[in-house]
Amino acid sequence: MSNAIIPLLLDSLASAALIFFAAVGLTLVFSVLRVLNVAHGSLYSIGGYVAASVCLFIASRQLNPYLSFVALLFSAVFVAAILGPLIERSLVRWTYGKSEAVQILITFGLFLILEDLQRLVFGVQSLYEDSPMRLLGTSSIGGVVYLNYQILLVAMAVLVVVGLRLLINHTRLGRLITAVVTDREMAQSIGIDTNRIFILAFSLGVFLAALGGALATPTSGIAPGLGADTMVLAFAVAAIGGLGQIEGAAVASLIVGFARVLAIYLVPSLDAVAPYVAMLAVLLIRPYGLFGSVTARRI
Amino acid sequence: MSRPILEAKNLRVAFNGVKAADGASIAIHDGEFLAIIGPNGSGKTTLLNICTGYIRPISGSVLLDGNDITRMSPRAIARRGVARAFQIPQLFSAQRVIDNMMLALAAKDGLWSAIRPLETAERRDEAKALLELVGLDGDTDRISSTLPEGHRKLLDIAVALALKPRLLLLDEPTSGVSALERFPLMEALMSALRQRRITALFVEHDMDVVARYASRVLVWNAGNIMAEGRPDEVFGNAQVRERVVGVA
Amino acid sequence: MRIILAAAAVVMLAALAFAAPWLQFVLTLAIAKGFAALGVAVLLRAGLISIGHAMFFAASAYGAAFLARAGINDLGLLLILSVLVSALIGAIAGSFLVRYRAIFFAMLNLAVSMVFYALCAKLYGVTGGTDGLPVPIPAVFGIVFAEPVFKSILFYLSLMLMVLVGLVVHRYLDSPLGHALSAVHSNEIRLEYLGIPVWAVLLIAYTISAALAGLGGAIAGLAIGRVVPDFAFWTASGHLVLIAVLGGIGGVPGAFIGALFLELLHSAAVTVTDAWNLFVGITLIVVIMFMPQGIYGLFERKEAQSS
Amino acid sequence: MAFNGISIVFARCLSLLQLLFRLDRGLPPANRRLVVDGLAGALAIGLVATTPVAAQDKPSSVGLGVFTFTSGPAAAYGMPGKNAADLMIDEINAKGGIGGVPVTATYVDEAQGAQGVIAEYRRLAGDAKNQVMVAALSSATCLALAPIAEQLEVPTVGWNCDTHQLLIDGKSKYVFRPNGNTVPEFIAYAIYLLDRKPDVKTVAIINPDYAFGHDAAKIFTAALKALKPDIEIVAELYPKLGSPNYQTEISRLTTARPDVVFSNLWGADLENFVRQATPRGLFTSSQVILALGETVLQRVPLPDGVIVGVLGDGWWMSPDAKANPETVKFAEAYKSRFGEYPVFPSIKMANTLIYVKAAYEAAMQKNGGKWPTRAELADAMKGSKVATLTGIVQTRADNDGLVDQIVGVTLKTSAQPFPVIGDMVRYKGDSLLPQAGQDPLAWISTLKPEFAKGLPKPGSYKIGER
Repeated sequence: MSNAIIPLLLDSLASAALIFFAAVGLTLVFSVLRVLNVAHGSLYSIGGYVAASVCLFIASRQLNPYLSFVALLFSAVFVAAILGPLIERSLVRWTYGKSEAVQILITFGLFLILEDLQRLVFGVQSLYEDSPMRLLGTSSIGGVVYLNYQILLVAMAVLVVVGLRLLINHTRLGRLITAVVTDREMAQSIGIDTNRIFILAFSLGVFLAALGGALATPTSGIAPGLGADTMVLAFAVAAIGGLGQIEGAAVASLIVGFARVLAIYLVPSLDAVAPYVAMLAVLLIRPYGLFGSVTARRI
Repeated sequence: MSRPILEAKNLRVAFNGVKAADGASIAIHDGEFLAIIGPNGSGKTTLLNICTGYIRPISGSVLLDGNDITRMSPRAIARRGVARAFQIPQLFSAQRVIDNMMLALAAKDGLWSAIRPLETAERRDEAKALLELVGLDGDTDRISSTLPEGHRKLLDIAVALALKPRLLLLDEPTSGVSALERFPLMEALMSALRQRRITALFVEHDMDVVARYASRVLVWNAGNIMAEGRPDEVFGNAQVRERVVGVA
Repeated sequence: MRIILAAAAVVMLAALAFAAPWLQFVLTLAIAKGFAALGVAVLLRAGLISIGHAMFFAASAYGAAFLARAGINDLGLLLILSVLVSALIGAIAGSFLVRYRAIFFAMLNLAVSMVFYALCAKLYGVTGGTDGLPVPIPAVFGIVFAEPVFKSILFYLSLMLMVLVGLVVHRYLDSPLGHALSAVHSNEIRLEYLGIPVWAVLLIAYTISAALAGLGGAIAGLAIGRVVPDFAFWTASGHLVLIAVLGGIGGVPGAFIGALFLELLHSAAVTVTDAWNLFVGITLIVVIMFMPQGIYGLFERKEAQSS
Repeated sequence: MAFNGISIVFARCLSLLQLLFRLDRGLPPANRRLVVDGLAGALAIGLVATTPVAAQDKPSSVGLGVFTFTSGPAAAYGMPGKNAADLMIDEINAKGGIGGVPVTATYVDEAQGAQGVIAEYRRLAGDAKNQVMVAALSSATCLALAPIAEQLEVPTVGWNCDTHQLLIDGKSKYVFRPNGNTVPEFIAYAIYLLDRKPDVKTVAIINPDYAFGHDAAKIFTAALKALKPDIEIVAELYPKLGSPNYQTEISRLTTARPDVVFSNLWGADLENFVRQATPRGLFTSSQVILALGETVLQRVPLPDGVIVGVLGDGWWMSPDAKANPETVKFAEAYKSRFGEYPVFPSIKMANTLIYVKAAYEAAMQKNGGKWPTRAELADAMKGSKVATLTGIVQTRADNDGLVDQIVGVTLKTSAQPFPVIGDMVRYKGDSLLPQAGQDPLAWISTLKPEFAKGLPKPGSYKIGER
């Protein structure tokens, strides 16, 4: 088993990177809007569908295959630019300040709508387009051949963590977001256009979800049902890290990735159980997650 | 003097470095109407929170009938006969006024029946009687969130009374109640307390109310007791006049 | 008036199944889901949203499958025992879950149910994995009936249980415990200060709601003849909440009305398009935004106006 | 008349309601036709429920409920089956249908989960027109439907349904499988592997996590251990059916360094696995067996030397198939209509429809030309021997089918742009199956290494032999 330690760690990283994008988007939206978006997984799969469709188009027209890398990124931007403001303005905004039950149900309704829209737009057969993965080739690490694309995914995940941190700590938009997160009324009273911040933050969350879906397509197939599976996994990660915690989502992705990979290496029959056991264990001890905090009620 | 019902000893508690109690001790005896006055933010509500188990002091202890209740939950303390009315009324706002009352009555004796209805003729009569006492008998079937603030306050007190407590803690019972209704309310309340042999501790800002109804007054300032005694004694204290009464 | 309406509805259901026997299966499932949605609605009264109640639905159906395998072959016994199984699981899970509120309660229910789902799906040797387990046809008072007869018995039994259990739950919600449950939603601090143990009030409610979901699950398992892990998937839990909210959580009939309403909606949607989820989603959003009392609320309001 | 009209409308309304209640992930039925077909059926049920199905007049059409995956990852396997059904039914109807009655099919999507499938089955069975069900693809669906088929007494023919658990109790009256089952299918791979690579020591398995995957692993392992006791299973992975990503599993398989990787993944899962495993060198570091590999030959580039087969004899390019003009015609028609050649699920479906048609004809011959009842159809299927597009299917007393098993390795040829199967062997159907009623795993464990000696060898199945 000792020869498996390096692959085990690398696989955990790769597995963590795959789920991180969806989870960090979910957590970001929650931290700014205080809304748990149950339809987040669908945005992930829509990102995947759009990216795969565009890449398949590129392949079918025999265009420069490197264009497909651009297409992956562009698909996520495209999805975010259209669906982000649309969903925020039409549905999510209505739920601000309402109870969690209402927020969960409204976004669950959205989830049902988006799942069917995907079927109508992209069909029900599974899609697969792996040209970006093949272009990058492979590397042999610790006796196991890995796709360079997997390494790229890990790098992208790190980039997103760093990028989000820089955005929040060192830009004007970031400071505005922080102000809104800290005290919404106060932010409003000093003249911050909170509606604009909400649209931007929600769209950023959509972008991250769609990016996750788009980046996953070259190494995984897309089929109906992906959104539901992704949702609950992203949710597990976000909850473990603490809803609203960006670094928490990163660490939690690693935990979930590691738990799942460890299960596949040691007790393969428990691979699908591992992420949820991790979630349950963390939540029972710290219901607000590893990095989250809870504010006491005042009379 | 009789044995104290409730005794708080050497309380220390602080929020974010601000001391709400700094080694103070108080006691309330059977049959007393103890008023606590003091400037805003001096920790009067915190004192009630400690006495009812809502928060725990850094050090010190709270005794009920000589038994330590410092680490007990508000629920356990309530079940030992201590009821509380709040500065901001704590009601079941989606429920009717009468249901608020009947649930309080049921909490005292009949909560664990899952099959028999909450509303019984007996409970309804008892609830009505208490509502009449505070002057809410015209509002029994209103949803409590639709009551005006002053009436919500009255309902909150009636709910506390429904628990048939031995000791009632009232947090500014007359705030939010219109000046016209203030004294009739206090009269009704005092007669109910006397009739039901309820000891009461109340935090109050209205010095006229304090002067008229308190059997003893305690001046709370910056986590310490500044003065203590009969109303006329305390209001005679120059320091109190300047620092507390003037402010209030 | 309300009683007459309810009685008429029950008679209509019975007649409907008699006129179109194949509809029996659908109606049986509708009632089964109605029970589970009622369980969810009980908790919603306390402001607690559980995205995990399909777990109890599934647990009871699995319970029936295991009990049948263990040789228990009587409909009544199977129903009672499998409901007890889910109530027991509900009591155990509830004893730590009811400490949490709002989003944390929702998350933990989801987490527990997903662990359950994953275990059912992955423990192939025990649960049959994603293939699930068969729930064979049990005897009724010692008599083994042919399949169609048994399904009719099951349907009319479910209908009867709907009325009986509905009445019991109605009484429960009107009892001090039931009022205390709604009070959790409006003011927990006051409840504490009334000396009411919120924890116990919620645990009882949680156990009742698990038992209700379990009753639904057992009926569904027997009607379908098979239990699969998908019974417990999170979207199934979401659908239960959806039914409860569509129907209106204000009264016991809401859950069953919600189920019926979904049927009608589907019949309308399916003639136009395959995408009935789209319609369900839109309807859910519209109901929440514009009819916060659910469909049952419409009846209630009408009655208030006419009286 | 007016009453009739009203009841039709009423029945239509009702029939629409019934798809609603399902606790699965809410996949809607993929086919609207299914609903429309249900309308007429719904009314009929009301009538049929009171009148027992007796010897009947010829109906206006022969209805078939056809269950397959038309959405989701499994549709990559299910759609070729549906395509073949469409084509075969057209061919049957072009020749006058069955006994002069045209055939129509109602397709049910198995992706909606057990609950929805069962509801559909009940609805279709309620319509007297649908005398036979062609159900189903997935072993899970078949296991769920079998008891209902027996209860409702509807002849139900598994067109794919490999799991040996389906008919193991030998009591089945109405459930038939004119196919091989998992026992001969996976023993065949063990024998072929040991013939080709006698010095195999370590084997890793990656199968889908349900009856089909677990059964196959058990049978393949048991057969290997019986025939070569020193073989070691170094890893057994069961990813969930429909998993999109196998990267971790591939790493795990690689680190185990097995001589052989065996898999019966199928549908889009198999495509995904192959696409992800190929660049990561799994096919070069281990001998890979893809039990359902033939289905992806035309879609993903498989390297040479992968052991693949067709779980039966249904390869459109086998020597027997090439020798049958019907088969050649079918394959070409399929290619021109659907853009690729039939894969073995297509052939399985086509063969199943031939089997059903044969049952109708045999039943009518037996009862003197009257239209057969369901019971008569089931009777006709029992013990039947039917010539299919690719061989002969014989139905045993336990309703299980005997078909030959073809196994080979991938091979690039100049004739086709995709790899074909070379170095083939064709095992006789009855040579790899225990007697009816015998516990298959117990039987496998009694096998001795000598067992394989009497069987044909790789490369023995060539054009002009047999």
